[in-house]
Amino acid sequence: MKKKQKLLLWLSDNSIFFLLSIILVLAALVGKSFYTKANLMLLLKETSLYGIIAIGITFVLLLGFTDMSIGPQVSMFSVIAILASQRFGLASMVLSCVLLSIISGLLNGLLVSKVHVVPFITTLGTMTVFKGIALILAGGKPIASSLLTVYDIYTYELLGVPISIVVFLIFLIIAAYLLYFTKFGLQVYACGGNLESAKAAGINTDRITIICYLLSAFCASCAGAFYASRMGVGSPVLGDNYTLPVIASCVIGGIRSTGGKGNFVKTFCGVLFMQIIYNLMAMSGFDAYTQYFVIGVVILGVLFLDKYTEKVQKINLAQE
Amino acid sequence: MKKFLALVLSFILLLSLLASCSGKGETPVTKNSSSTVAAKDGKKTIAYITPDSRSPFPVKYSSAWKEECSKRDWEAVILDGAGDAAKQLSLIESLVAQKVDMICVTPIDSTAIGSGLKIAYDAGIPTMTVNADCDEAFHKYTIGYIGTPNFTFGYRSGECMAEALGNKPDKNIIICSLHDGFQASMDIVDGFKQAIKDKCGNVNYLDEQPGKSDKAISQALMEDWIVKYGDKIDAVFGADDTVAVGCINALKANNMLGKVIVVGAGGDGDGLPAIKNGEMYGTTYQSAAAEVSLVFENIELYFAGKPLQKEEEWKMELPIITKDNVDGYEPAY
Amino acid sequence: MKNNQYILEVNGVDKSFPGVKALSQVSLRVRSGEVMGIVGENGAGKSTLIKVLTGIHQRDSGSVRIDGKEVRFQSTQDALDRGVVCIYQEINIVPLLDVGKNIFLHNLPMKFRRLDRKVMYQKTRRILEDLEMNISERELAGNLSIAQQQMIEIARAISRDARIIIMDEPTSSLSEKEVRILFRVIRSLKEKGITFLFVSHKIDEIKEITDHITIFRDGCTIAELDTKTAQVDQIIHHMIGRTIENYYNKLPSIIGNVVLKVENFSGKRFKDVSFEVRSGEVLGFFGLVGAGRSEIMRAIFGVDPHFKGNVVMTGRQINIQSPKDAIHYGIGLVPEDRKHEGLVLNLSVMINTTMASLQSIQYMGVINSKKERNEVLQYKNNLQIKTPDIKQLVANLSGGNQQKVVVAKWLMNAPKVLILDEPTRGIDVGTKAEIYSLISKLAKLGVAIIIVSSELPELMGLCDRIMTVYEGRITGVLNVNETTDAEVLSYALGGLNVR
Amino acid sequence: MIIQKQQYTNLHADLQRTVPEHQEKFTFRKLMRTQNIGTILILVLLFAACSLTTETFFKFNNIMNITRQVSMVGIMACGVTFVIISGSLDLSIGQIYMLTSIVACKLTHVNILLAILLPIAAGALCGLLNGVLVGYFRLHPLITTMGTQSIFLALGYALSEGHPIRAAENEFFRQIGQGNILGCIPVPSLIFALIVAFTWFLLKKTTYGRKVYLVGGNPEAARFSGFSFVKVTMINYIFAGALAGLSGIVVCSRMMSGVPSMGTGYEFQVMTAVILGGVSFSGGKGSIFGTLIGMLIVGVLNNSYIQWGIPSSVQYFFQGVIFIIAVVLDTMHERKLGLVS
Repeated sequence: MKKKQKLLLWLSDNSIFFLLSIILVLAALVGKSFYTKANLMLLLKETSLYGIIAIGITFVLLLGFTDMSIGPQVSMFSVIAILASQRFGLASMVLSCVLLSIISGLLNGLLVSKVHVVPFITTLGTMTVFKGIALILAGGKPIASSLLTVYDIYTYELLGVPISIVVFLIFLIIAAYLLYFTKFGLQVYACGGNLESAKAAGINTDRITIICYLLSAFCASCAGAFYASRMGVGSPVLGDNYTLPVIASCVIGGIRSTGGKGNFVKTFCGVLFMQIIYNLMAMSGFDAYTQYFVIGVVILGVLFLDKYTEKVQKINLAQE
Repeated sequence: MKKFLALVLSFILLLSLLASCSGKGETPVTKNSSSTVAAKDGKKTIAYITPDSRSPFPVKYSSAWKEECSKRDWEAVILDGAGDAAKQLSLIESLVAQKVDMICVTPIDSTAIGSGLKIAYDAGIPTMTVNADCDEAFHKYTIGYIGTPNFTFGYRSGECMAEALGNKPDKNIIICSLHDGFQASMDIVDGFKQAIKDKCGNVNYLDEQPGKSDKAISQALMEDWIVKYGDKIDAVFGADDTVAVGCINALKANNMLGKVIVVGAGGDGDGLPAIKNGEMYGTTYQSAAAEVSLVFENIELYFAGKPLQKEEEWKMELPIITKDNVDGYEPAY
Repeated sequence: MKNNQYILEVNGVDKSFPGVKALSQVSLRVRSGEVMGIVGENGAGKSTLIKVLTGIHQRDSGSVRIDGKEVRFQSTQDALDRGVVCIYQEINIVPLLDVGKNIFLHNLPMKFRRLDRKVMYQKTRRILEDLEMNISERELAGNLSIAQQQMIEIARAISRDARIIIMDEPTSSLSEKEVRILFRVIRSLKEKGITFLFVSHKIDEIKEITDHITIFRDGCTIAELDTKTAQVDQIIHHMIGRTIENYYNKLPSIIGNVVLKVENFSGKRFKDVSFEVRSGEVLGFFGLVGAGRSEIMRAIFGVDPHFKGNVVMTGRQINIQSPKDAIHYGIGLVPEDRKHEGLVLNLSVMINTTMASLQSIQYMGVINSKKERNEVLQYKNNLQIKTPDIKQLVANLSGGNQQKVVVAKWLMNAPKVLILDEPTRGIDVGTKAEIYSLISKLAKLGVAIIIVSSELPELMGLCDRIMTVYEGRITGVLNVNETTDAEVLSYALGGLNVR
Repeated sequence: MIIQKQQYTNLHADLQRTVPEHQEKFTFRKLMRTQNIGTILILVLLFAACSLTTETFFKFNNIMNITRQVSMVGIMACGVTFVIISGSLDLSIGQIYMLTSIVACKLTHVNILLAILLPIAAGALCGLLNGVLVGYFRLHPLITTMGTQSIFLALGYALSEGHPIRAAENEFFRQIGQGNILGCIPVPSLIFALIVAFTWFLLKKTTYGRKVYLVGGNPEAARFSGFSFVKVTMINYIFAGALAGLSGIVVCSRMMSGVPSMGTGYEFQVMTAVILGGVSFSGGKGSIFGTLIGMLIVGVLNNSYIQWGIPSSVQYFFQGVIFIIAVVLDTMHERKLGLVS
């Protein structure tokens, strides 16, 4: 009996897996050419780009914080990448981004941890700042790269697997390792679960906070570089509409927005789920507004399911 | 333990997906095989990727697209770029995956679209840029371009403005552009400036701010400009009629309409009435329907295996609308 | 271990915050392996001293020596390194992590830079066995009882091989039985040479567990007494500077007719509860923590749902679906958890006081701020709520005063029945006395009062009747004048003869 | 037996030592203690800077322009203030505004009275949806309103088929957005002022406003005092929606047309204003006065861009920095006063 309950609990805790399987089945019925190699490949590539951003923000969400500035960071770094590539050649694209991501990460991290500004508010402010910087750097319009090799980064393939997917997987593994096997990971969970007691337990919560924001900035910068290399253009408005979808995918995946609960498998599944929805939308041939409608309804539906499973969980806990 | 199980599970899922894609699709089909695709049945699927279905012109464009398709009973697939250059790329890729017969796209960014066009080319699916063109570098991937470049579009409005200014230099002009960071907006403004430069010589631009194709915003801007520059302002250019009319509202409220020349672009249901009752001097008329039908003529030519029309053949004239000829036109959208 | 050697010496420590001088010339000396009791009213400087000792605050002057070596902690980490650990009143565990992780949060056993779960859980097992706790090391800490969670903290302290353990109000949320366990653990650790600073308001516990007692008042150490010789009233005298004549001053009150009658009431954690309270009567509910006492009250007040049974108020049956109804019928509940259920911490004293009785100070939904202000001021003066200004945030008040605000909130509502759930938890002796007298005065007024408490003396002192609750059932109804502590306890531990 | 209220109050009459209520004197220190002094200072500084550096700024009609320009977003901000104080969030407000303005435009062709009443109802309806989802079902506010946002967007398209909708000519209706009272005070500003006054009264002086604060500050404690989180949250969302509807009407009559593209990004403007007003997302803090200040800062900023001819790309940076400075000032100030628990 107890065992059964435990299982049920676990299942209800991981509702995203059901969602995923359901949508995969649906896809087979709806999407004419969903299960074609090309399409699945495309799906994975999309997932990988969004996923890289999601990995970063997951750290922040696990702390129970949020990062509204993630999208503008992506666009800012896409611009920086192009500028760098023109100045110092291809290699500097990723390099410069990663280096500069330290600054943006620190800005968020310090404001939240040391100045104690509410994370949502902080990042809402930095969001505007980053967008401004992007626009200033780009001179108000998308800037194209002069060298044609700029595409090479994105189109490069490792054993027939596009590099973006490889990078994404590597990030995923590293992140999962960090979270599951290292002290840092546990401390992140601790802070997310209850910041005060984590502090009392002698954890340097400020340090953890800053590191998490650095990680999210780092991932944003990598994504930015990839986008830049994919388009050969640095666009200062590219990421404006990425923030909320990415956060949504994480929450849908089962990262508890109040922190302390969730893992990267869930993040991955969440992002994959959303991407499948978008992909199906693209194939469905609905008009733009029908698509908006469907996506809105899907998001709400998923939230409902989460709520429901939460209830199941509570009941079980009560019974135990 | 369970967490680990989950880890393993999802990795299996992931690997299976990867495995199914390894080798990346089938071998590239050569271009002429598109005719064989055509041969498989008469019914063609023509896809169009909009720049952003949230603004009126693309919407008009897509509805025209649907009509043209239904005329030929072809299937129309209309996808929304949602103002995101990267999304346009992935849309192209997914269209490639669906193996449509032809992909037409209005690039949000002339360079960014390139890699997408290349992918379609490699997959042997013909692409065509409509309304706005991609960079020279990528022309080799497309079967051609039909449309009215934003630059020319702006240029025509510029000419209209110049005419209104009597081709005199040293006028004070204010520009109300569309969106920050979008190429289309920039091109229109650049075209406009170019025309003014050619016709009037050097003029003095007081200010240039984005109206975000939102009347409320452009009106607020104009109000501030009036306060700031007052009677200095000789003319205002709105990068589309919506913002132009926004500016007109502000001018009207400060009864400066007579003194300031306003020129818009697009010739939509806001602009034409304003011209009729003499509030707006003129605008450039861009007809979605005409352009789309032209596009489809060329698509047919392509499927018939004939070369597309040369630019000078289809050269779309962008009529300038002023009080004199306004009655001859229906609102473009 | 030489017993005359002092492990901790505090000499003439001063600490002042902008406006207040929290500590002045505080000194105390503790021998290793002894339990030093620290008592004093709230705001007497106990917690400040703790913060200084654990490195949260830095002292302005004076010296702190450990093993005769001068130390100055810059952070909690420093203190931990020197083996000084504090277990605070608020439980500091991470509910979403399991027991093992909670215990080893700070010094995780690593094996080549990887978290070594195997070792961690082994160690945890061992420690838990030492503490005679039979819980799984993989259980989520959130699912444990408060007492168990506290044990986890002690376990954490042990795992840090702490030498000085400071306990701030450790027993405030423990039931009698659990307190026993805690004390046994303390004694056994004492044998191992671990030193304790035991901060508490409960004099009897202090008497029982400590070797010496240091008494604080207004930021100074008033006296150090030897527990064996010290007398309770002597201690209290030192603490509050005045002697409280009869601690629970129970006033004779006229017990009228039945006000609240509950008939075979059943809910999630309790079954077939029936009792009645008369006007002017003080009814006590005694039982172990988690016996279902609070749950019963919550259900009566309409916070939790009840499955069956009915509530009769002054003769006519009422149906309470939500606290709103309860308030409407003139029932008030001073909840167990002040901070989360009683108060809105970051709002002002005034707003908190009037929040349950907005009806009385409004006209057509518009608040009469003058009236509000005056009423609140009245209560502030009457209940001696110590705050510079009624616009002050409740968060900045001491525990005792916060509790007074909660009480004031209900008094304003002129309740016929007032339920108090653990009314004196974590409150200093002085305020306790005030609240006690308040209660009996209310009774005298003719209010029917229900007190839920795990402090038997308190109930024996205040109540007319005591009901014992065991595993969600009423196991006994005892008349205070004809019963003994022992009898009540036996019923509370499940003795079964219900009248 | 009946117990007189007096008896409760005089319980402790015996040990009554009246604690002196310290005098409320107006001093500079007291001034510095007032909340969101940081934002007020910034507003004053901005204002002074503009007035001194440009001769065109400090003119009556320019100030009137500013008030008119902020009125539409400001009306929404007043509603959202309630939502955020009670601990929730509304990202869909911009789309509600768009949707209702389109509804208004369409209705002008039917009947002016309807065109004024129905959009407010429609806004309230949208608010109801949010309220039910967040309040009753306790869904996550950020994600939920993000979902409803795209739903409302879709509805906007469905209504307008993506084309601009023109309003029918009607002098009275035109007055709402374009008219002036006494020939100098714009009607939108007036409406905004009225709404500010009304909401301020609602929040500060009525029991409902009190409930909003209490529920936001600590839902559990509020429940123990007989207030329901669900009810308050739902009413808040409905109220915010209705106000969005009102500002939808104003903008419709100001522009005499509505486009589905116009709502986008407004939610951030609204939130900027409200946050500058000093709400904290932990709930229970904030005020209409603060929101007004925040709104004015935004307005003066936008005006100053033109006054100083700042290129648009720099504006974002500028605004972001100002925003962060203001917020940091507030936070530090509050910590100093011990207003944060």
